[in-house]
Amino acid sequence: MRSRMGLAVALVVAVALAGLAAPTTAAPRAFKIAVVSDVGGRGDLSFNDMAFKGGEDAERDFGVRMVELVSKVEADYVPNLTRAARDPDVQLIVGVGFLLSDALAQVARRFPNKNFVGIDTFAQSLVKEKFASQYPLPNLMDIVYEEHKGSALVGALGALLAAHYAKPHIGGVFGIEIPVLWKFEVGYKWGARWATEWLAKNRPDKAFTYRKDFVLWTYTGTFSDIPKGYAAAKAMYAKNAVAVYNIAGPLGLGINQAVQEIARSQKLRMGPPFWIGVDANQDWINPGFVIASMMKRVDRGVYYATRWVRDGQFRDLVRRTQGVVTLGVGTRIAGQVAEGISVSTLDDLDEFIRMGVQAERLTGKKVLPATPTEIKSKVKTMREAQPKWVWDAVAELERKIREGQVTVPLAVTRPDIQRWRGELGYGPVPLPAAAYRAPAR
Amino acid sequence: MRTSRALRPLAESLATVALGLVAGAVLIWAFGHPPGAAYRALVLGAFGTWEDLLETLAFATPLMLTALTFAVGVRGGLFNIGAEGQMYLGAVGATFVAGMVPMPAWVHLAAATLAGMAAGAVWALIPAALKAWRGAHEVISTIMCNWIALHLSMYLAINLLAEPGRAERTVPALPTARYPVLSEDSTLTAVVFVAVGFALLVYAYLWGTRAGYELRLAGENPDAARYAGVRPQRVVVLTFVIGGLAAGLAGASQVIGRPPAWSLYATLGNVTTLGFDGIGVALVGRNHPIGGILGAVLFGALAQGGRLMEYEVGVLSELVRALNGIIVFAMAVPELWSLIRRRFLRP
Amino acid sequence: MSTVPSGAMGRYRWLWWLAAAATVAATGRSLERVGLPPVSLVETGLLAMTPLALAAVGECLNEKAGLVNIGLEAIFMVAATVGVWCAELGRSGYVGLAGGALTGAVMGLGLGAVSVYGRADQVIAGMGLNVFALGFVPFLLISLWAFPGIHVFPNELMIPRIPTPVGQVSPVTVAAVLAAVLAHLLLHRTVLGFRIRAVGERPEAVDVAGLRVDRLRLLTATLGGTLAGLGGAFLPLGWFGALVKEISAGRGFIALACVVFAGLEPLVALGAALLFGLADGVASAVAVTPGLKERVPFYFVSMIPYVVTLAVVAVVIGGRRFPSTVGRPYARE
Amino acid sequence: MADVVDGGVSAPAPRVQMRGIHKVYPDGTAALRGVDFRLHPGEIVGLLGENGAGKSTLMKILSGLLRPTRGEVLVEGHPARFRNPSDALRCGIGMVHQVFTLVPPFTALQNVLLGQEGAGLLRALPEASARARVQALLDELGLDVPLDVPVESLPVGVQQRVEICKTLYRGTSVLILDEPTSALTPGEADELFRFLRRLRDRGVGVVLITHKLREVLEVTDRVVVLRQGMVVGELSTGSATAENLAELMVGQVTGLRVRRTPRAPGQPVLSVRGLWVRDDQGRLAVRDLSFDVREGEIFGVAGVEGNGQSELVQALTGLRRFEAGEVRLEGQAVPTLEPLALYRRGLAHVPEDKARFGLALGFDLVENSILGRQRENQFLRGLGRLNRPAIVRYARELVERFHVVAPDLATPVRNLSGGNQQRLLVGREVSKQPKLVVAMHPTRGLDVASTVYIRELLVQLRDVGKAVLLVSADLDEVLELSDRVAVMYGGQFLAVGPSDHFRRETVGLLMGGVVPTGDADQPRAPSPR
Repeated sequence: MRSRMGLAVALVVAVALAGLAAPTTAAPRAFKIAVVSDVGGRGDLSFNDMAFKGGEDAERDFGVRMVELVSKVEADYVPNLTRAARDPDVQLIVGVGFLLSDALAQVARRFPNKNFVGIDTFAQSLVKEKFASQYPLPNLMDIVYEEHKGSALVGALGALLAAHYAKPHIGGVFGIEIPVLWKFEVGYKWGARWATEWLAKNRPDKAFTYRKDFVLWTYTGTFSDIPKGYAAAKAMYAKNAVAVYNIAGPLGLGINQAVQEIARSQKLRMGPPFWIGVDANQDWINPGFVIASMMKRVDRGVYYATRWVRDGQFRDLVRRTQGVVTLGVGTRIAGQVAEGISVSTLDDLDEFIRMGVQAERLTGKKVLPATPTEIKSKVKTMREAQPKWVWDAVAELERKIREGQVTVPLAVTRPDIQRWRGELGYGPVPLPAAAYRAPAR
Repeated sequence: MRTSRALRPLAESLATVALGLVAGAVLIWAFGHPPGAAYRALVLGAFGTWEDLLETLAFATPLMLTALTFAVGVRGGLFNIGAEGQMYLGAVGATFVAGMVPMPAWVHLAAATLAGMAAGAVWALIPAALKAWRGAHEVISTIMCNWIALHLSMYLAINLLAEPGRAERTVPALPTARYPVLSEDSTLTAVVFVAVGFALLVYAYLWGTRAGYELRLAGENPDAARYAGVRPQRVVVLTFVIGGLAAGLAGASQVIGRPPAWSLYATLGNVTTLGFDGIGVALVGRNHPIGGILGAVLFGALAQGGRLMEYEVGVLSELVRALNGIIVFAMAVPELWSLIRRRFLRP
Repeated sequence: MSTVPSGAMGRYRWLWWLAAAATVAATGRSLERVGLPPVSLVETGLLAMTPLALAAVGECLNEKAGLVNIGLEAIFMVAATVGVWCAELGRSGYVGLAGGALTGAVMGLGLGAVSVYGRADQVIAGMGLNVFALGFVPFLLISLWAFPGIHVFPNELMIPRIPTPVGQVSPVTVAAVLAAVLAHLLLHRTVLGFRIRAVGERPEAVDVAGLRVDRLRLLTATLGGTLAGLGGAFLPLGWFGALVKEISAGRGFIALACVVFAGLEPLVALGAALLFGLADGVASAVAVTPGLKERVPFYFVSMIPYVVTLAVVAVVIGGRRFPSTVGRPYARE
Repeated sequence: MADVVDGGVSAPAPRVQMRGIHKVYPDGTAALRGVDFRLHPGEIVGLLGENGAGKSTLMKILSGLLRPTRGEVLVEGHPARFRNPSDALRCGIGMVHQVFTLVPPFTALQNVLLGQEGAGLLRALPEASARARVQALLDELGLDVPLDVPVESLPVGVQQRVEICKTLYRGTSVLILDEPTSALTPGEADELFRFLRRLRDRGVGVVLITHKLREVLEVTDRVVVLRQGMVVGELSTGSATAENLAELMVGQVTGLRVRRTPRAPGQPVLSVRGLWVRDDQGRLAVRDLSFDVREGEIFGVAGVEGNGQSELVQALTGLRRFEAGEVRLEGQAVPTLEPLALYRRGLAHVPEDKARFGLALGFDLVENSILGRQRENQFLRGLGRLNRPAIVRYARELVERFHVVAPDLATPVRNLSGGNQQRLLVGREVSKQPKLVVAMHPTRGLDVASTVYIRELLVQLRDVGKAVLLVSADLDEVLELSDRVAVMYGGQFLAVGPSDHFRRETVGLLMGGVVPTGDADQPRAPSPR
């Protein structure tokens, strides 16, 4: 009996020791950045993936090394940030997503020598709330985006397409109702209304009045359950929406699914119906049916932050901004242009196709739905099939936002959102039987 | 003779874990990573420094409790795989009291803890009642209850416990209802003592009291239990309630005993799968409360150590979960060890 | 002594069917009134039914033979992933379905083998499989496509749907219905089914009759795994159009619920799958329909399958009408 | 010592032969240690031995259900390796097990057909065409079996016929029967024996596994006696007597008889009036029973198993609800489903199946010693805690007083022999200082020494004035120990009276439901519902 016991113990010990005995390679001192994802993890095709892309860009341009830490559960946030901070080579730790706000505030206080960046976070305001004496933490920066402006641009694009194709609606599929998404919602609706005003002035033949049910929208309460994106989008397309805006990460695949179904049954090679991508350039997912993407350049945030740390500007910047940096349309940081919001263009596409090609090379498996040239030509054909005045109008809005001629409303608080819903869409929502009465056009 | 009888299960558990590690090594190797370096990082990441050790214990805390749920079930003759759902409700109960009912400092902490435990126990009463009075098989009813609990808890988290402006999580526990953090270097709080204490209490109860004796008797031999005047219904309810208390405490521990959020995520992300992992922990711990504590430390170490493995060697820490599965799978095969004994260990 | 297994509702089965039909009709009407399109609901319902039905029908056979596989969720997840991989290799969704079915077969066979030869505790082994899949699938995803968590495959690989009066119907859905009918016939009209029922009730009888208990059980385990695997591969290839790591999202357990609900009768299981599939469709629709979702919490609609199963377990059956040896390994002596 | 038949001097080649069979079970038990066995066509061989002698194991090897660790099986002189029962069936060897291997919800016809369906796997079950063949076989054999009723609703005797028919339908020419009469009435057993003789005359070789000497002498042609996994004797039945067979079987004939001195009984301790009890299936198993058990007497209940004894005992010991009637213990009404209340009032219960009811096999001796007594104050401390030192002391006392052989107190009782398990159990019950002892099959499956010990213990209890209710399927045990005897059939007592008023043959008839003529005009069998 003793020998059996001994054997079992020996087995465990042997396995453990085999690990310990492995040689340690003394890595040369390097400038490392660590990117810690939220539970959405890598592969959401938008938010987290963009952050990692930013890290890769920084690797390429600044010669830094990126380490990735993917969080599987919420309990991983603090240990992951800590793990990264304890690596002596790591100088910048990026936490991706507002879910990491609490963890960033806590860990940044414990490692005053390391620099921390949160994407979409509100860590500094948590510091202010809980540890007022330390506010603002000199080593912590929240990077936020002007999503409302980008949403306004795609809202306008959608409304203009609706005018062109004589469709009664555009749609928006949202994730969990968190304040960040209010920015998207209000911006999107506002942009659509701006477009109706533009049409009245410039293309009276296509003009229509903005109705409060023009934008079909719904919060699905999830950022992961694809079938809900499908169900939501399907209902919207059934009501003849010309385009549906994806503000729910992977649920875009569900939207795509709904579009695909229509395309197949009607043998379409190109929209309408369209959908609108978010965060990353998602035009390549289904070329010909993704009219454009509202790009929230999380990658730029990571990229800039790395540069600021490398150039020694980081803490100075934190001091001057109280630790909150906004990237948006026409924004400038420390005298330099640092934008983070735009509508996807044909040129952006290359960058993202390159990502796919790289993944294909790495794995030897198919990642892209078609060859890069095919994708590119399909997207190009689709874009060119839309009238020029549509694109011109969007460009005009962008210019006006840039120059400050118009102000896109920003909804941050509940009163904000209620007021704007009252104006642009439904406050308290009536039963859909009434809401979706056949539009009189 | 006596010692060897006691040590044999331990040896088998360790051997199973070793088997799991070997299988994991094969997987790591098959996907192009060096297994030696990976396991070195795994061990160092779990026990390498004081902080790592504390973090390991933080991950182990809820597991020793959900393991207790399963273990007590088996001791009472039941397959209670409902720790998952009972834990959700426990987290909801604790959040409610901790976040929305102000109280004086220590009272609040105790009340929130007890509320979590009570909620877990109440939820466990559903399968208990179905088993005791309708004879419904507890595997099916606990699975169903788990999923009902998932949706119910998400609903409650989003509607009843919502904090304005923070839709991703519920209201946080008020500072009066938080377990003191043991070290700023980790997320370990004093709740670990409560967990260990509860496990020891259950151990003392099962082996040191008349009611515990009757519970184990009913699990070992239901007919003999009836012969000894034990009411099967009572034991079923008692077993489920103890399991529910443990699972409820596990849920509570993740809200009022785990910084920095001190709240329940709307997706229940900070409690999900802890209940299922508890089954593996219980099995490795041979359905014994003390064994469960050890098993929990082991699984906690895998969870914490996987981080360094991923960080340094690039082996996805998801593999650790796959490892857990292999271990559970291997533990399910009683013949495995008699087979191995006969084939390879025969003197 | 165990009573003769009959459908979930015993001899008043027709009454239940009537009630179910009435409920469906009434639901359809009221859905229309609140603004949910019934046709599209039926469409989604059928899609959601398909994997449930496939897995449930297979599991009915499996449990009739005395085995329990609560690792259906794991089979769904792994088969979905491997299925997509096969589809890309073979450049056809059907190859993917075959690959998924094969994966399921292997997993079912594995679980069957440890149950039959290792006398494993089937519940624990099944749970182990589930935990394993939870970690292995994300691991596999990144290993196969270097893109963790999610994979979008080319659209040509999707199994095309056939237009019908009730909307677009996948051929796999047809296959699922066919599988249920065939399983019913197999179980009640053939020698093999006769033996399967016998081995679940009294393996000793089968053994001394000179038949192989192990082979019969391995056969049903494999058959069950195959169907579940087909259902798993259907998730991405016939329904979602993409692969995500949580693709199954508890559907394996709903399939299990169908089996319990149906009292191991494949045809009833098909009905249960349809019911639960519709509930799934309604839940999704309710969740995304403004005006409705504020009033009817989606979470409660999502609970329907589980609550119904719990009620069935509690009210109708107690625990009686399963083959007397379900979940127990057979060993001579 | 009887003359041993010389192995096959002039006989033709045996139908089957087993040579040097060893069997070691995975847990290390050596069940068979070099057994030789042979069987010729047209003979009935009795395989005699105590429980655990290896009879069933040997025949399971012959029927392909088990594989021998060592040794060989020859069929018609050729070596044969059976991997499973179908291999054995192919050689014409079939076995009817003690526990029937019928599929309960299937009909008799379906059960016979299982494995013999003929057609392809995906064809329909050929019930119609097979029915004629099965019916023909039944007619030929002279067996009466309803073919279309689920076997679970058939009486045990008929189920056995289905089993036999099932085996013979497969063309079996070697039929092995494992303890076939254990659940039969004497009448049914006689019918079975007549049937077996008919089979023998048709050239079928029959092996009858039994531990009942009477059966062996009555029906077999040759006897093989096994003891502790070895053949200890082989004789032709003609030269065998009950005495020499018994000696071979148990090794030595020592004080099997228990001395019992006459003693005048006292007051009734247990009074039963008009008791009705249902079984698990809801059938009335005990019908209108009334009797008393008095101080200082052993009241024995004889009967074939399954005639309501289990239900009666369970009702009396608080384990089963009764439908109607009244049970009084020392004049006070007995509550149902309150075993502990009964223990407190002086009941001790030696249950029918010790492994199932009386012991928790995974628990050690200490914990088993308080099973059922766990609520007594002497074993408890405050807050419902167990008083471990007191319990250990008590367990040690039991072990010493009742001669339980165990390595130590921490040994799981699973590792004890059946005799030692029963000593512990009986010791525990007796040490409760009971007023009434209810014992069911107290010596079943025990070695001779333990049997004698426990029987003596029961008589001692009676001698010190306890009331003892003894229920046993062992007729000799009942007749030997009891002061008064009741014969139970169909849930009723067909006869009650002082034990010396009963002749063995009379009791046998009564057990079969036949009331011997005398006061009544003709034998009558009360018809169970």
